[in-house]
Amino acid sequence: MQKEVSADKAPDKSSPIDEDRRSNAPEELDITTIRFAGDSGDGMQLLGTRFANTSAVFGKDVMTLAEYPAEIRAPAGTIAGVSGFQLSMGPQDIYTAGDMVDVLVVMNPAALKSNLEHVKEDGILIVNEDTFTAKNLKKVGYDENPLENHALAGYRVFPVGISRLTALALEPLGVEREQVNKSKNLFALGLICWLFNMPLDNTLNWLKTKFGKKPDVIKANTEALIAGNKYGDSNQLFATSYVIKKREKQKQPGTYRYLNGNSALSMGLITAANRADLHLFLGSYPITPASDILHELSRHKEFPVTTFQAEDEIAAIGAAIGASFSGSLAVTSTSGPGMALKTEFIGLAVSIELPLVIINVQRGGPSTGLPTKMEQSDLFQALWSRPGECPLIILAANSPKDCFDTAIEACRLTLKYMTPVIILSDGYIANGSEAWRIPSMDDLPEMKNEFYTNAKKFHPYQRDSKTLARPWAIPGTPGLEHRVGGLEKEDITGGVDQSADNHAKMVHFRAEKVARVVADIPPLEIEGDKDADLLVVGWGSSYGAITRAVMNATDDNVSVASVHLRHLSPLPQDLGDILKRYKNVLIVENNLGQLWTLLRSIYLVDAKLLSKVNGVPFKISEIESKIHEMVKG
Amino acid sequence: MQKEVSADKAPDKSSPIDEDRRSNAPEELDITTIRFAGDSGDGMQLLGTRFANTSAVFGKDVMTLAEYPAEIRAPAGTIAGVSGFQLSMGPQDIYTAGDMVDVLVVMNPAALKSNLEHVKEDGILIVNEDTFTAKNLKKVGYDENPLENHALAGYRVFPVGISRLTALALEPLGVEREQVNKSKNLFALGLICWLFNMPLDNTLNWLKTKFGKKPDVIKANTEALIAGNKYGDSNQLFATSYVIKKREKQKQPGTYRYLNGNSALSMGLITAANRADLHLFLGSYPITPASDILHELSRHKEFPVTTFQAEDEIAAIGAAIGASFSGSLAVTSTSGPGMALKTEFIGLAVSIELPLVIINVQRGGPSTGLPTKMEQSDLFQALWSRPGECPLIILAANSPKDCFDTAIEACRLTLKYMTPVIILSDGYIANGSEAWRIPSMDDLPEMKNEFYTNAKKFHPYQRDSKTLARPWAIPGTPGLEHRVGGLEKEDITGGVDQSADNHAKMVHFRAEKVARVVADIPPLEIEGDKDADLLVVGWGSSYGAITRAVMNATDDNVSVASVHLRHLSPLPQDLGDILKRYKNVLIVENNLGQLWTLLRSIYLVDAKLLSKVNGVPFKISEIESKIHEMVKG
Amino acid sequence: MAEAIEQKELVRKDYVSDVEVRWCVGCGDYGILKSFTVAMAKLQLPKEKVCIVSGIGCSSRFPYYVDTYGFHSVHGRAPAVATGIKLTQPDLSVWVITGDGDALSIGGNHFIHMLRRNPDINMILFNNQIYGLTKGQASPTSPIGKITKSTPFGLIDGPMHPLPMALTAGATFVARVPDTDGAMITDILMQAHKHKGVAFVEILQNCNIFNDGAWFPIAKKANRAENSIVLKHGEPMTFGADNTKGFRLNGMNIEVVDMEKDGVDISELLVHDAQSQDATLAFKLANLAHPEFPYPVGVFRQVEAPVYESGVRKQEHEVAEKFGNADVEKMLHSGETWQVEA
Amino acid sequence: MAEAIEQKELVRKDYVSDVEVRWCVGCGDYGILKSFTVAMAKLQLPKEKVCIVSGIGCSSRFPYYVDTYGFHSVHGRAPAVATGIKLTQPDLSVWVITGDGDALSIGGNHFIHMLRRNPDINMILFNNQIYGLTKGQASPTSPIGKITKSTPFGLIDGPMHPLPMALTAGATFVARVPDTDGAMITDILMQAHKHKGVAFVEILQNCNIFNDGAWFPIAKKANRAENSIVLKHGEPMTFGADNTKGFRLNGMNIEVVDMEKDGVDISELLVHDAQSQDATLAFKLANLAHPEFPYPVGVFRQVEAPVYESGVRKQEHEVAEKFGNADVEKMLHSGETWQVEA
Ligand SMILES: Cc1ncc(C[n+]2csc(CCOP(=O)(O)OP(=O)(O)O)c2C)c(N)n1
Ligand SMILES: Cc1ncc(C[n+]2csc(CCOP(=O)(O)OP(=O)(O)O)c2C)c(N)n1
Ligand code: SF4
Ligand code: SF4
Ligand SMILES: [Mg+2]
Ligand SMILES: [Mg+2]
Repeated sequence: MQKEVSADKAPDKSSPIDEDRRSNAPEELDITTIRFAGDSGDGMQLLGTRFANTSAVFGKDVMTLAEYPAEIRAPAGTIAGVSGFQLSMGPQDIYTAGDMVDVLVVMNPAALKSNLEHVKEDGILIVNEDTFTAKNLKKVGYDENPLENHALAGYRVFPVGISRLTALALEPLGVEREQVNKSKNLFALGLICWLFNMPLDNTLNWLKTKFGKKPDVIKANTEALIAGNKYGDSNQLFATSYVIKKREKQKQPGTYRYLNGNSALSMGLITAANRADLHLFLGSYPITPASDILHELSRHKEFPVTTFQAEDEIAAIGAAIGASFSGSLAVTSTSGPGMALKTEFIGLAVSIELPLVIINVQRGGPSTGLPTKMEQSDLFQALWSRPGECPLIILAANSPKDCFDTAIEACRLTLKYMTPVIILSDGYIANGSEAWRIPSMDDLPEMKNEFYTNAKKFHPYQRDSKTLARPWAIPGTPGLEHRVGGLEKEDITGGVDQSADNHAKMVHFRAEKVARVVADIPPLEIEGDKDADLLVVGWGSSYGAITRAVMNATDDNVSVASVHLRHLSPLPQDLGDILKRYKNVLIVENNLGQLWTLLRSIYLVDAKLLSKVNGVPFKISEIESKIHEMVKG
Repeated sequence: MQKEVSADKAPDKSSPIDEDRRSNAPEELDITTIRFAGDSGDGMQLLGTRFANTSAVFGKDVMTLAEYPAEIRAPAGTIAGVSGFQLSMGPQDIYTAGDMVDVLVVMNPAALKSNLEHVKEDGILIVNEDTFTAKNLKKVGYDENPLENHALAGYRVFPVGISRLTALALEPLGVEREQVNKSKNLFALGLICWLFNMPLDNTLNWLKTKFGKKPDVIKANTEALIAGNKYGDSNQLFATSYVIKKREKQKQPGTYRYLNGNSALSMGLITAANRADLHLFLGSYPITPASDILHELSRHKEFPVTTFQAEDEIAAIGAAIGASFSGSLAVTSTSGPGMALKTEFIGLAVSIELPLVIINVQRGGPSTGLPTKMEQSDLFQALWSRPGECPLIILAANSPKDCFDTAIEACRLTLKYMTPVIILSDGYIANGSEAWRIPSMDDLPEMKNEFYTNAKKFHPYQRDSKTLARPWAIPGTPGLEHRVGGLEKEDITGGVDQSADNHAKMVHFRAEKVARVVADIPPLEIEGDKDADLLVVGWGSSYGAITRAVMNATDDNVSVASVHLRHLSPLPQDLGDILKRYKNVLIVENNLGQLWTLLRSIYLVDAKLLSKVNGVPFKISEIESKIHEMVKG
Repeated sequence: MAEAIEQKELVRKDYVSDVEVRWCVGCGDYGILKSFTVAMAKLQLPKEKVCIVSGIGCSSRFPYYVDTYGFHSVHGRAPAVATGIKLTQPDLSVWVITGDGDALSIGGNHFIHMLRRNPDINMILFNNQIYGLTKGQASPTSPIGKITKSTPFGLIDGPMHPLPMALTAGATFVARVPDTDGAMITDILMQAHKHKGVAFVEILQNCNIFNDGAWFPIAKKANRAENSIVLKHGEPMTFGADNTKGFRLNGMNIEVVDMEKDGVDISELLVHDAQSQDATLAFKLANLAHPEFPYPVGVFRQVEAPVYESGVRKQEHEVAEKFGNADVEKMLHSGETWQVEA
Repeated sequence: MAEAIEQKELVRKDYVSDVEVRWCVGCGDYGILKSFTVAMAKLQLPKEKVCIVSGIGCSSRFPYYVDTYGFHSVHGRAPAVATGIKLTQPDLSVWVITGDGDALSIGGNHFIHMLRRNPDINMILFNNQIYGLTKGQASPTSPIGKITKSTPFGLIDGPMHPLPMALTAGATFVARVPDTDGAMITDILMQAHKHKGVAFVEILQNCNIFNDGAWFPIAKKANRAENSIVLKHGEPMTFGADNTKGFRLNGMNIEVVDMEKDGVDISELLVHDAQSQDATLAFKLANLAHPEFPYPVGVFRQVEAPVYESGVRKQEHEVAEKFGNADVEKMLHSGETWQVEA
């Protein structure tokens, strides 16, 4: 309940954790959640990413969440303009970016105001006090300076003159004010690295690579970083520094990197194409939060990857379909509004039965909605947006690193079954990051592909008896000249056929082909107590929160199990049996109950729904309390 | 089993119904099904429409089904080029265009070949024998002339030299061969009118109105018509003529007309706009089978109706939304592929909460599919195609004339609840026709509308406490200047708001608003035996077949009930209770089970599905046998 | 519709909404917004009679900041929405605000179709040669070779030229203006408003975050005199600090002359004719590129042509006159009917 | 990809598929189909190297009837599909077949974007000024006042002009030809094929069912000499039964002269230059309308410009050269990594 005094005056009573332990030995922490928040222009995403990266390289488990406004830059100093970055780190088993925050670093009053609700009781607030001017305070409706009244009672507050101190540190360099401003975040990074006893070297290296051609910038940023670090070291503000505990379970040996979902997806696609020996083709149109897939793939033209920034989402998928017809491994990436526009062409892709990967990085809807927030509300759309009976394969990625595996699986299935695959990711895992063990090529599934070439017995719609896939016969192949199109096709020949029986047959073929993918789905893994009464079911990015909630409940001796679905169309074969084994089923979704609707219909299971539709991922605690409620109830 | 001889030789044994009754008194028939089939260029749709119209005007109940190829004109004489028109007529209670055909009129071998399967045992075949040339026979794979071998044993065959006789009749007029060709169908019409003792006057009148400025054409067609009629009269080919029985139940008094679903829809929209005192605005882009709505409304500019043929379906709905924003009663009409393109804008319409009627005349899918065939496979799309949680109102029309009422209901609900309404029609009822009692204006629901004008207490997203509708405040109104858009809006003010709690609130408001429409849905009417064990549930154009099947089963002492849904989102409040009352529930749909999925999920009812996805409406008998099967167990 | 109560004189501030502006500090959009509201005030347009429609992009946030009716629609489709509005209420002053991505990439088709129909709508394109809102990808007006987030090794696609495209589509008013010249923006927007028929205005706009300086050679105050040429109807085409340089026709080509150095009399210079029915001159001017030529700004074309919504309304009235006015009963009873007696 | 086995000479019939043609008897499409296959045979294109992509419409049924690879895609979007094909297999001969509704209404945007990128794709637009397949609604090329099913009281919307639009979008090869002149179609399609870069060909096509005779004044054999003018690169522009009439430049305008009557020497006539980088002349010619002028047909423009797919491939190779070839392991290990030992 104490208010922390400013650093200049050495405080009597200032240990953030324990008043008695004012030693140099850092205190050990388990899972710790840190949030950086500031103006859109304050470089919070970079600060957060760098710190997360450092922690990861330093062997910690990390998971992050990026939150930024829908505008490039909302008015400076306003609530709307606040950009936030949260990360959770710990010795092991980090499944989410954390619920409540242990340490909040804020660059201005707006960031404080809009983020305070996320901070734990007694949590640490590191505040750039220089921005708490009358004008800034007024902008966000603070009548008094919260650093000076009792508004922050209950937190451990550390006001730091970040702006002033950065300026001081850079004075000798004679850089412009703008650069000082841009380096503030590195000061903060230096400070927080000190607080958590993290090294600076990898950031120093990164600065050199990133600003290779701008030595002035490297210098300024380096100075700011070091100044922040020294500031922690050299004054009495923080009585204690921290270290994250050593891990107990040995992490799987190997080479690790830290990466976000969009990068993981992009690399998965390149890897799959490379293994299948196919040219990777991306047809895309920029849209938040999917654009980075376009950016990332554009950087890898050497594979070769062709990236086609089309005039709109319709042309993007159209070009991808053309590319697939002629033999590329074709992909199109977008988010909700763009998916809406692709609807007609997706129908064509299903009808012509060619491989195609369609990526939807979900954001908040409907309409333009919440472009920079996450949501899981496009499952219905993936399943059923097309006119006509138009089934396809749907996969959902469940974490940043899982995006890699999901991309590989999508490519594998689309090539094997010759039908489009939709990948559902979302804004949380697309921009969220975690550490990832780089797989060896041997760990990855086989991905062979051979174009059809046998002119003697070629029929464009003659199906493989097992997969029902039709042959992939590409232009340039002598003797296989044929026509495809969106009118109903005659079985086997692929000619136009509008007759009743043939249409019925083809409708059923297309449905059956997708249904047969169940053969490729491994048995579901049940986590927690298999013999519990309650089963929690989720899909997509809620994986971490559900898993952790089930672990926590188990630790509390509450008996609960969970399964998480990667395959949403078709559903795994064993799902029905599993659902039947549990007295209660709880479905957890960031929507109004889309998987819930699907499972109730198929399995006639009276599942309950934990729904959250506010643009923010589930907290572990939200799921935990629901579990407790249901187990008690 | 007799083969009918050609007309020139008076046959010994030629009564089509009863060998002994060779009198002039026509035989009485109950429900009779007739099908006309010929080349796309043979004018079969016109022939059928005229005959149906005549029967209707003559007081019979009639229902029709149009079947034509996806091409303007497939190669003459081929199976693909056959155009068909079927009608069922009877004294009363005609619910469908009929299952099997009593009388088939064919203009060429292709039409015979592709339609014979529809003809009842011992049915009548009237065949234009002039077209049964070696060349034409070969085109469709007839090795021998079926008129000359035993291929048609089991039918009562009447070969008529329709081409030759038409030419003969028109010879005195000296018209061109092309006109002879074009008048053939009128010869056939004259003949069939004779056969069923229908008058010619209304066709004669129609010819005059239709070809007002072309006296030659009137003359030629008139001659052909009369010649066909006389041909029936003056020779011994048909031993009997027929009349449809007198009706037993008195038909509701009033003025009647005959019309198809697209016309009925169009008139419903005009009527609704007129009653609400609103300018009707249609934004559309041509597409089969919806184009006629655009054509029909374009003919009624006087109301005023503004029809905007946009550059594509996206612009069509975009313009409609703009029109709605500024105070028109706005409508957009299309079919599956066009619906796909409208998806993004429909999301916007839901988000900005303005009135809008969206018409989807369903055809066979997926993709371009079967443009000229019917299907009910766009229900999922209507419900769930949009990204995000994006609920709206969905209605389905169940017969040609019901399209009128559905249009009125759609306009009423969209104005009352300020949210878009999707109307689902389909190719069967859009082009199918029946007799319709023209309602008096007093029969129609109230449809008042007042724009909001009170500048003192205006908040764009302040909701009516009952309907949750927001005010409709249109540009031009002083003091109500405000902005709308697709980003999430702040409750009450309508300003942009990306915050978590507000988004959750708005998502729930939008859902709740649609849910509240249940208050406007009248109790469901259960047909058949309310206390049966089996309930048949349907929606849309299967109404007639289901109703008739239930009637037939009841006549056979099979106990069965049915309900038919007009409101698909939200579902009627009493549906759940009704479903629970029946041991077995059967859902009948022209898709793979879309309503079935929905009802199973919501009500956890283990309903069975009768599915048909071949582009053709249900036959009464198909439903009947399923009922028998289920009742037997 | 309620009629406006007698208005007191409106000042610029009256057109400014209370929504906080959310563009980056230094963005060219600020100046355009200001000049726009100045134009509104100069025209004394009743606020309720103005409707601003936009797509999606930084530029498309514009309607929120103006205190009139506004519609932030979906990406690229503002022309369609605006057309629906204009057809319903022909007497509104309807403005489409759009960006180079919004208008020319995803919205290219609606753009040309609106222009060909010639409704009395004013379309203002903020051309910053980049996708601003999505943080810096190539747009259809980005130059070949441009390095952006989506073209890290340089753009390959040839650019689209908004002015020639607008002229070809049939725009009856076509203008261009740099974002640095507020007075000229106001003036041209006022002309656009007064023009009966569709008006297309391209504003060369600076995105100082993702494409800073793209137009500086032309639009920076210090460069304007030498690197741009202001077109004025009926006047000879001159430019340069002292207006001593100009355009002369040579065969079918335009050439730059220095009147002093080349000894050319002003009478030999091309005289701008924005009102000629033949669009050749406007088209040629619209195709001139910097640095080969000073970049033309001002009004390229302004011609009379039938206005779309007037034609639509006229036809509706004519039909009503010819076939009788709205009568639902009559419509329902048209065609063949029959009576069933009680 | 398997290489073609040594081919025997191909004849026209080899390019005809066994699918029955489903156009109305008398439709202009038949002639175009024939001339197309003649061109194929003259060019001796290996059948497997040809890919025809279409949208939806009567015209878009075309691919079914040619025995090469074919793709009947969705309405208006064939250019996108074709671009994807060309980017994957640059050495295919890719043809887009489209109608006036398909290319200019719903597909207008893809049309102009394909042209601006300049891939080596040939686009043939069958312009019958009507929607054929949907049975007779107005199209963007239907003239004002036209009565159609969707405009029973006459069309109000101003038309789109395909050739000026193609030129403005940046097409490097632009031509027009009537459906009645089979030899000319074949010739121009062959030129289109040989042109490196995008080729746009408008064919004036008769829809004898819903818009019979729309082009008769220009395209009927008897009218061609007087009412059309055949453009030939490097030759003076003459027309008329005896080629005694021609075009002369007057200021920036084109005027018709009768060499005999007006006493004009052939040397005074405009000489066609399809290869000039400046598109003014092509643009002016493309804007000439019948009956004020004879309608120009032939090749309006043919210029060299960087080909899209070549640029794309070149960049891919350059990147590979600069940064090393495809190495998945290397990519996965790029950036900061760390080791966890066993
Ligand atoms: C259907 C759809 N696709 C993509 C986007 C993402 N998006 C928003 S604005 C924009 C481009 C903005 O560029 P421009 O129109 O030039 O406007 P600026 O931001 O530069 O003013 C894109 C691609 C979207 N909102 N909707
Ligand atoms: C998305 C979509 N909208 C509408 C249609 C219906 N449609 C098919 S072809 C066509 C227009 C055909 O006109 P055009 O391109 O001129 O070709 P033509 O038939 O005249 O050769 C239309 C509107 C469709 N198939 N798909
Ligand atoms: S990103 Fe560019 S265009 Fe957008 S607001 Fe910032 S400076 Fe302006
Ligand atoms: S409708 Fe017209 S364009 Fe189509 S096939 Fe028939 S004649 Fe040809
Ligand atoms: Mg831009
Ligand atoms: Mg056409």
